[in-house]
Amino acid sequence: MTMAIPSTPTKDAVIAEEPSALSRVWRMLLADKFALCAAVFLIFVVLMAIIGPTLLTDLATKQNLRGRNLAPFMFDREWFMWLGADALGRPLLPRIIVATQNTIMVAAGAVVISAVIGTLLGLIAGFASERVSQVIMRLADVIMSFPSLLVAVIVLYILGSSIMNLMLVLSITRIPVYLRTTRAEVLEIKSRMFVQAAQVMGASSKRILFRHILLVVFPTLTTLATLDFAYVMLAESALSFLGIGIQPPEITWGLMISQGRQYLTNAWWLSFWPGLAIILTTLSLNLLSNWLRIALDPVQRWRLEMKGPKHG
Amino acid sequence: MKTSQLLGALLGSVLALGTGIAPVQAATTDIKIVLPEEADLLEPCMATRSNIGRVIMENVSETLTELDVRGKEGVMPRLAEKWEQTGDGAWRFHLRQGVKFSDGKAFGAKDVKYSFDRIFSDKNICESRRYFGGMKFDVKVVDDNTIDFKVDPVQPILPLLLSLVTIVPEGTPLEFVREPIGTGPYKLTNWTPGQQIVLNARDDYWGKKPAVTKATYLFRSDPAVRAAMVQAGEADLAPSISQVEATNEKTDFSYLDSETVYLRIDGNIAPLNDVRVRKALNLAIDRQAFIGTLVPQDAVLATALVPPTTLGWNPDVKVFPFDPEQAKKLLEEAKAAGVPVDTPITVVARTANFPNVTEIMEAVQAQLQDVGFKIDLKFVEVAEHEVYYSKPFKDGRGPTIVAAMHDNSKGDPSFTMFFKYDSKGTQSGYADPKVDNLIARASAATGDERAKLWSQLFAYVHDDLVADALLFHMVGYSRVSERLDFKPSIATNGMLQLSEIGFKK
Amino acid sequence: MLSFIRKRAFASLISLIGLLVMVFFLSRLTGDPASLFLPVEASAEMKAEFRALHGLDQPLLVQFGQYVGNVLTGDLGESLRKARPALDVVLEAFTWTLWLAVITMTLVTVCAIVVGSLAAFRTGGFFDRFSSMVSLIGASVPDFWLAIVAIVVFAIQLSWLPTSGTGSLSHWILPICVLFVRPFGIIVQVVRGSMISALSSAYVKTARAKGVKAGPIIFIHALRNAMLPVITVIGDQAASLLNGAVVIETIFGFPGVGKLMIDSILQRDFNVVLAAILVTAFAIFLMNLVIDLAYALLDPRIRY
Amino acid sequence: MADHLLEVRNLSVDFYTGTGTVHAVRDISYHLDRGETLAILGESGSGKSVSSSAIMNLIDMPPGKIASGEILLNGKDLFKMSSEARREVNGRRIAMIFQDPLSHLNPVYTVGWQMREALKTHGISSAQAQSEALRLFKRVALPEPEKALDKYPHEFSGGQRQRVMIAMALALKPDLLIADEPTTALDVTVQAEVLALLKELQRETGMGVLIITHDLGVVSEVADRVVVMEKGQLVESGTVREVYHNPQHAYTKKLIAAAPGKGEMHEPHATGDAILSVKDARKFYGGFEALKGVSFDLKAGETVAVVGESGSGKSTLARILLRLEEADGGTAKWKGKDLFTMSPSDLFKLRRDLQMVFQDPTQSLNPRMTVYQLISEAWVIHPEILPKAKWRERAAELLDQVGLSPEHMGRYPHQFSGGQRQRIAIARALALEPKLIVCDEAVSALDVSVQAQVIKLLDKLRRDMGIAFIFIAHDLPLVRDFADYVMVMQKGEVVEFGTVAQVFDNPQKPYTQALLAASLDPDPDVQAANRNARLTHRPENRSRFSKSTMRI
Repeated sequence: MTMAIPSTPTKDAVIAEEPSALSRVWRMLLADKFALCAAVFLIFVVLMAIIGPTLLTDLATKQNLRGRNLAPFMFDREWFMWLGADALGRPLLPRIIVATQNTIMVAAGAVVISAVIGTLLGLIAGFASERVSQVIMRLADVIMSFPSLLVAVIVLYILGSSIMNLMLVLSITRIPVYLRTTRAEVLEIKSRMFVQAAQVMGASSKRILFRHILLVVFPTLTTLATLDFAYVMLAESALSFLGIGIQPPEITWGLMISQGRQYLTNAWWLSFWPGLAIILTTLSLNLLSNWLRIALDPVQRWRLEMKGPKHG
Repeated sequence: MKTSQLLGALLGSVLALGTGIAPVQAATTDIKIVLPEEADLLEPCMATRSNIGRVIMENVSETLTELDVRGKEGVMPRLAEKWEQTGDGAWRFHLRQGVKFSDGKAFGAKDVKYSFDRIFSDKNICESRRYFGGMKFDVKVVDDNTIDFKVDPVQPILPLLLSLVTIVPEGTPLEFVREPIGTGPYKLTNWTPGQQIVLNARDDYWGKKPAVTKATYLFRSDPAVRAAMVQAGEADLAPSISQVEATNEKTDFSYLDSETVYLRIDGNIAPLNDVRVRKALNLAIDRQAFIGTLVPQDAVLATALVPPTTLGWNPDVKVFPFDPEQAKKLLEEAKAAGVPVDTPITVVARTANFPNVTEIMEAVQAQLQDVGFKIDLKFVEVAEHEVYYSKPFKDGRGPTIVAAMHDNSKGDPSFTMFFKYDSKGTQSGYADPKVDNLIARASAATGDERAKLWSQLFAYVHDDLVADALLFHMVGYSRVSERLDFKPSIATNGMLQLSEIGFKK
Repeated sequence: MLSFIRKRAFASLISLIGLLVMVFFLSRLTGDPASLFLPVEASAEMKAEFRALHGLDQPLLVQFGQYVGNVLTGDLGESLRKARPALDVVLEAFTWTLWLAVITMTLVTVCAIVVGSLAAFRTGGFFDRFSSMVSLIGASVPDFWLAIVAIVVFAIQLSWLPTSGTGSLSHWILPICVLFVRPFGIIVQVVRGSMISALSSAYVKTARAKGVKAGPIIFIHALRNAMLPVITVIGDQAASLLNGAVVIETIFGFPGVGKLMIDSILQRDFNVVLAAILVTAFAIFLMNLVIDLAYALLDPRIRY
Repeated sequence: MADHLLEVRNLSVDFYTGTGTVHAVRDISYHLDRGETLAILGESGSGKSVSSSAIMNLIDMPPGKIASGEILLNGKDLFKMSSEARREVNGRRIAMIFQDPLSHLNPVYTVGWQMREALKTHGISSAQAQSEALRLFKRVALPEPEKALDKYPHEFSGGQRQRVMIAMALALKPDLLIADEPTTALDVTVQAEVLALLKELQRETGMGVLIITHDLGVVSEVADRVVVMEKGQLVESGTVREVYHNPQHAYTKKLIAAAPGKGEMHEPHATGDAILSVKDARKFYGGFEALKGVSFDLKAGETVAVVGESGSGKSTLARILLRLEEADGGTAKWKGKDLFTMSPSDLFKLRRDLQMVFQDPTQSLNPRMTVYQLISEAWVIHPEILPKAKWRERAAELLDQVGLSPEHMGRYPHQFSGGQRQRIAIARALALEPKLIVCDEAVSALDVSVQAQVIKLLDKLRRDMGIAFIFIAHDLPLVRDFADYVMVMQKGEVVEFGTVAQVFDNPQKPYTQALLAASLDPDPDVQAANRNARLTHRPENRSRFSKSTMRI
C-alpha cells in the first residue's frame, strides 16, 4: 500500500502526545525556515502598521524642499534618511512605515469583508436548492465580469474616496473567489460521511452548515485569504497607481510607487523602496499561505511536525 | 459580419506586425512627433482642444486670421488677406484667392459662411461655439472673396476670435468628421487609432512650402517615455516632457506655456468670504520656494490669471510676499471679528492635472496649516473636479478651494475674466458689481482703452478683492531632436505648426 | 454535449444581461459626460445641447429601452468622443489585447508546465527550490512596478528595446515579458502541486513497475492527469488578461481594451464601456467553454 | 542456492523522517522458486509491501534507503544493476499487480493504450503490441476484448479491471509476478475468480508468484509457503499448512485466532414484539430499482446481518431506514409509527433511538472536532438527554465503555488508529442511548485482529444494553459469530433469510451457496475442500458474474 513512508509507525500503541497549540505552531514554523522568516516579517509589518503612524507621522510628513529626492544610503545622516527622501524632501523610511497602516488596513479590510460575504453566500449556494444556487452563481458571474476599475470609479465617485470605500471596492471584486471556493467545497463535503453522521444524529441544516462544513472549509479559506491578501495588496496598489485608489495626502505603498514614477530615471529610490515593501510582504504572504496549506491539514501536518527539532 | 470584422482586424494587426519590424529610416524631411494624448477626433471645429489642435490646427485646417505668438504683431492674416470694421460695428473680411482645399475644391466666402453655420448647427457640439456665447451672428457673403460679419453685440476683437474658427469646405457633414479636409499645408493621409496619425505635405498649398514633408504623430502618456523616445531616435519632437526629464541643454527647451495654476476660492462661504482670510491665505504660501523645485525654474509667479503676453497685463500688480507672521495676524484679526477661521477648508485638486500636482498641493497644504488654517486636501478625478469647479455649486457646501489650471494663449483677457470672475461666470466664486462692470466695459472697448480697463480689473481682483490665490504661470519643456530647428512657443500647448519646423543643415 | 453548450450559453446570457443592466445604470450615476467633453467654460446651454444630441436628457429607463432595442439590432451605439461606432472602437482595441493575451498565455503555459513538472519530479531538489522561489517572487511582484523598472532598465538605460507603443515586433517584448511574470509564478506553483500528487499516484507506480522511462512518466502519464486544476487556473489568468491588463497597457501605451476601458470610464464614454464589457465578457464565455471542452478532452471520465 | 528465482537476503529498508529513522523492514530474508507461490502475510504497518517495492525499485530515495541486504533475481543482485537495467527488468522479468486496480490504472488513457505501452516500452512493435494486447485480453477472459481495448478504466467493473492489470502484468511473460493485495477490494465471488485465474496462469507460464496479503483466507487459497511479518520483522515462515496448524510465534497465533467464522453461532433468544418492522421497502434511482420490496422484522436486542455483494442494495436499505434517503415505497414501522413518512419533529425524536456506525471512521468523524466535541454533539442536538454539567463525565464513561482512555477526550480523530476511531464512532452513537444501531460495513476497513476486537465490543454492548443491530457486511464469516439472523441480498432482493445456523449450515438458495463457497477459509485444508466444492458451482457462477458487471 503506502510505500513512500510507512504510515505512522506508532499506530496502535500509543496515541501521539499532544503539545499545546502554540508550541505546536511554533514547532511547525521552525520546520519551514522560509515560513518562519515570512511570519516574523509579517509580524513586524503588522506591528509597524499599528504603531508606525503614531510614532512617525510627524517625521513622515515633514517637508523639506531643499532636501528633495535625497539619495539613499547616506549613513552619516539621521537614520530616517537612510532610504533617501521623496520629492518634497520627506524621508522615505518613515513614510513607508506610516503607509503600512493604510496598505495593510485596506487589504485586511477587503479580505475580511469579501471572505465573510463570499463564504456565507458560498455556504448558501452549496446547501440551498438548485434555484437559489443558480441565482447566486449568476450573481458571482456578473461580479466577476464587472470591470473592477469601473466598480472603483463608481463607488469612489458616488461615495467619495476613502479607505473604507476602497476596502469596499476591493472586497466586492473578490467576493466571487470565496463564493466559488466555498460552494465547491460544500458540494464535496456535503456528501462526506461525517455530514451524514450528523444528520443521523438529528443535526439541523444550520448546525451542519456552520458547525461541520464551515469547520472543514475554514482552513482552505484561511489559506485562500492569506493568498488573497497578497492579491488585494497588489490590486490596491495598482488602483492607487492609476490614480483611482487612495488619494494623497493619505499614503499607501502603491501610491508611493505611483508618485515616484516620474523620478524613476533620476531618483529610482522613490519607487523602488515601496515596491520592495510590497514584494516582501506579498512574498511573505505567499510563503505563509503555502505553509498554512500544510499546517492546517491534519493529514499533511506531520510533514512539518516531524521536521521539528528533536521531537519524541 | 462582426466575426469578419474581428478577423479583418486580426489580419490587419498581423500585417502590421510583419511590416513594422524594422523602422526604415525614411526621408530626412520626415519627422515623428510624440504627443501625450491621442486625438479621439480630428474634427476641425474642435481644433481649439489641444489634443486635436496640435495635429490639425493650421496644419490641416486653417483659420481666417492668426495670432502672432512669437512677435508683437497681434492678429495676422491667414486665409483672410485683410479686414476692416465698417461703420455699424460690422466687420468685412477680404479672403485670399487661389486657395484650394485638399480635396481639390476652391476656397471661397461660401465655405466661410458654411463653416460658421456648421459650428452653430444642432447636429454637433462644436467646441468653438463657446467663444461666441451670447452673440448673434449675421454672416453675409458679399462675393466669392468677401464676407461680412455683423455681430450683436458689437465685437471689437472679432478678428482675434476668427483665429479660432477653422474653415471647412461647404458640404462637410454637420456631424463630427474623423477625416478633416482643409486648406492647410498638410493633409491627413493615415490615422490608425491607438497608434499613429500621419500628415503629408500638400503640393498645391497656397503658401510657402514647409520644410517638413511628412509628420507622424505618436502617442505616449508617460513623459519619461516621450523624452526617452527622442533621445533614442524613435521620435524627433516631444512637445511636452516633464521638467525632471529636461536635462539636456542641446535638445530640451522651456517655454511659457500659457497655463496658469491657481487656487480658485469660493468667496461666498465663511470664512473665505472675509478678505483678511483670503489675504492671509495668499501671504501664507511660499511661492518662491516652489520655483526650481516642484515647479520649473523658468516658471513665473502669477499676478493675473492670464500670462504676461496678454493685452492689459498689469506690471504694477505685485506678487504677495511670503509673510507667515502677517498671515497669522490677519487670521487673528478675522477671528476677533467673529469670522469662523477654524472651519476646516476643503482644498480640491485634480489627479494629474499638472506636473507635480500632488506634491505641490501637499506642500501648499503644509504651508497653510503652518499659519493656522485647517485644510482638508482632497484629490479627485476629472469628473468630480468639474463638479467642484463649475457652477452650479452644491448647496450646503463648506468652504472650498479648488486648485485648477487655466489656459489662455489667445492674447486677450476676455477669454478668461468673464468666466472666472463675473457674477455670471461658470467658475466664478464672486458676485462683485465692480468686477462685473469692469468686465462689461473692457469687453466692449477697443485699443488702449481696452488695455487700460483690463489692467484696472487685474489690479482690483488681485489687490482689493483678493479673489484667489494665483500661483504660477507654468513652463512647458520640449525635447527637440538635434536635427530639427524649432523653438516652442506659448502656443505650443494647443497648436504645433509644422511649417515652423525647419532642419539644421 | 450540445445541450451542455446551450445550458452554458443560457446561463452566460443571463449573467450578461445582469451585467449590462448594472453597468448601464451604475455608470450613469458617475457624472455627466457633457461637462467632461466640453471645456469648463462651456455654457449650460451647450451642455444641454450635448446631452440632447446624445439622448442623455431622456429618463434613464427610456435611454435603457433604446439601448436594448439598438443592441438587439446589433448596434452598440456611437462613442461619445470619437464619433465612431463603439463596437468598432472596441474590436480594434480588443484585437490588440487578444494577441497580447494569446501570446503571453501560450508562453506562460508552456514554460510553467515544463518548469512545474520538472520541479515536481525532484521535489526538494535544487531545481525545485530554485523554481519555487522564482515563481513565488514572480507571483508577488506588482506588475506595474516591474513594468516601469523594465522600461528604465531595458529601454532607457540599455536602449535595447523600445520604451512603449506598438509598431514592430520588438515593441511586444517588454509588455509580454512583464505580463508573463505573475501568471507564470502562479501557474508554476499549481502545476508543481498538481504534478506532485499525480506523480505520487498509484498509476505512476504501475507505470514504473511496467518499466516506463522517466520522460513518458512525467509528461505522458502524470501531466495529463495533473492538467485539470492547471487549466482552471490558466483560464482564470487568461480571463484577467482578456479583460485587459489595464495598468500594463497604460504604461506601455498599448492600445488594448484595458486602456480603452479605463479611458472610457474616466471620460464617461458609456457606449464604449458597455461595448467593451460585452465583447470581453463574450470572449471570456467562449474561453470558458473551450476550457470545459478541454476538461472533457483531457479526462474521459468527464462527459457533458 | 543460486537456483532460487528470487532471493531476498537480510534486507533492511529505512525511511528518514524528522523524528529519526524508521526501520520499515529489518533484516528480512526469503526466497521464491519458479512455479511457486509465496505469500507475505501481515497487517497494516507491518512493512509487508516494502520488500516488494524494493524489488521493483519503487522506493523513493530519499527519504527511503536500502540499509543492508541484497535482492537476487536468478542469482543477480538487483541493487548492483544500473537504474536503466532495473527499468528493463521491471515489466519484462518482474511484473506487479496491485490492490485497487482503479487507481493503479491511468484514468485518462484507454486500457488498450496502457497495454500497448507495457509492450512497446520493452521493444515490441506497435502492430505486434496491438495483436498481443488483444490476445491477452482474450486470455484473461474479458468480455468483448476488441471493444475493451478502447475503453477507459472507469468503464470496467472491479474484477474486470484486475483482469486488465493481470493481462498487462503478464504481457511480457515475466518470471516473477508480485501481487500486492490483489483482491482486497473485490467481492468474494470475484475474488475467488481472480485468484483462480492467477493460479491458472501460473500453471501455464511457470512463473513465481509473490502475493502480499493481510487475509489468511487468500494465503490458504493460493500460497505454497508463507512468511508472516510484524512491525518490519519477519516473525515466521514455512509452508502454509505448517504455519496454520502449528504457529510458533505469538503474533501468528494471534492472527489465526482472530480470523472470524469459528466461534459459536448465536441462537435467537429475543422475545416480544418487533421494534422495527419493514414491509416491502422500495427505492428507485431514476429507472433503476435498487430495492425491490424488502421486508423483515427486528426485535429488541436482536441482530440482523444483511449480507450481499456490491450492488445488492444492502447499503441503500440502511440509508432509507435512517432517512438519509427517502424510500419510494413500503413501510417501516418503528414502535408502530412509519418512519418513512414520519413528520420532521417525530423524526427528530426518532434520531435518538436509531443510530448508525459507518464503514470508514476516518470519514465519518469530522476531522476538525475533538473526541469530546464529537461525542457531546449528540447532547447539543438533543439537550433533553443530559444537562450540560454532566457531559464531560458521561463522555468519559462512554469512552471507557468502548475501551478508550477518557484522557484522550481533547484529541482529534487523526491521532487515533483505525480501530480506535471506530470505537469513537461507536461511543458517539451510544451517546444518544439508541435502541437500534445500524452498522454499515462497520469493521470492513479494519485489520483482522482489530476487527475481532470491535466485534467483541459490539457483542458486549448488545448483551449489556440490549441494543438491536442491523449489521451490514459483504463478508459471511464475519457475520457468523455475531448475528442472530442473516438476510442475504442480491440485486435489491432478499434471496434468503434465516437464523445464522440455518443460513450457514443449510443454505437453500444457490446464490447463498455460492457466496459461502467463495468465501475463503483460513484453514488450508478446509479451503481445499471448499475449492473442490466450488468447482461444481462454476458455470452458474460465471453467468452471475457477467450480469453483475453489467450493472456496476
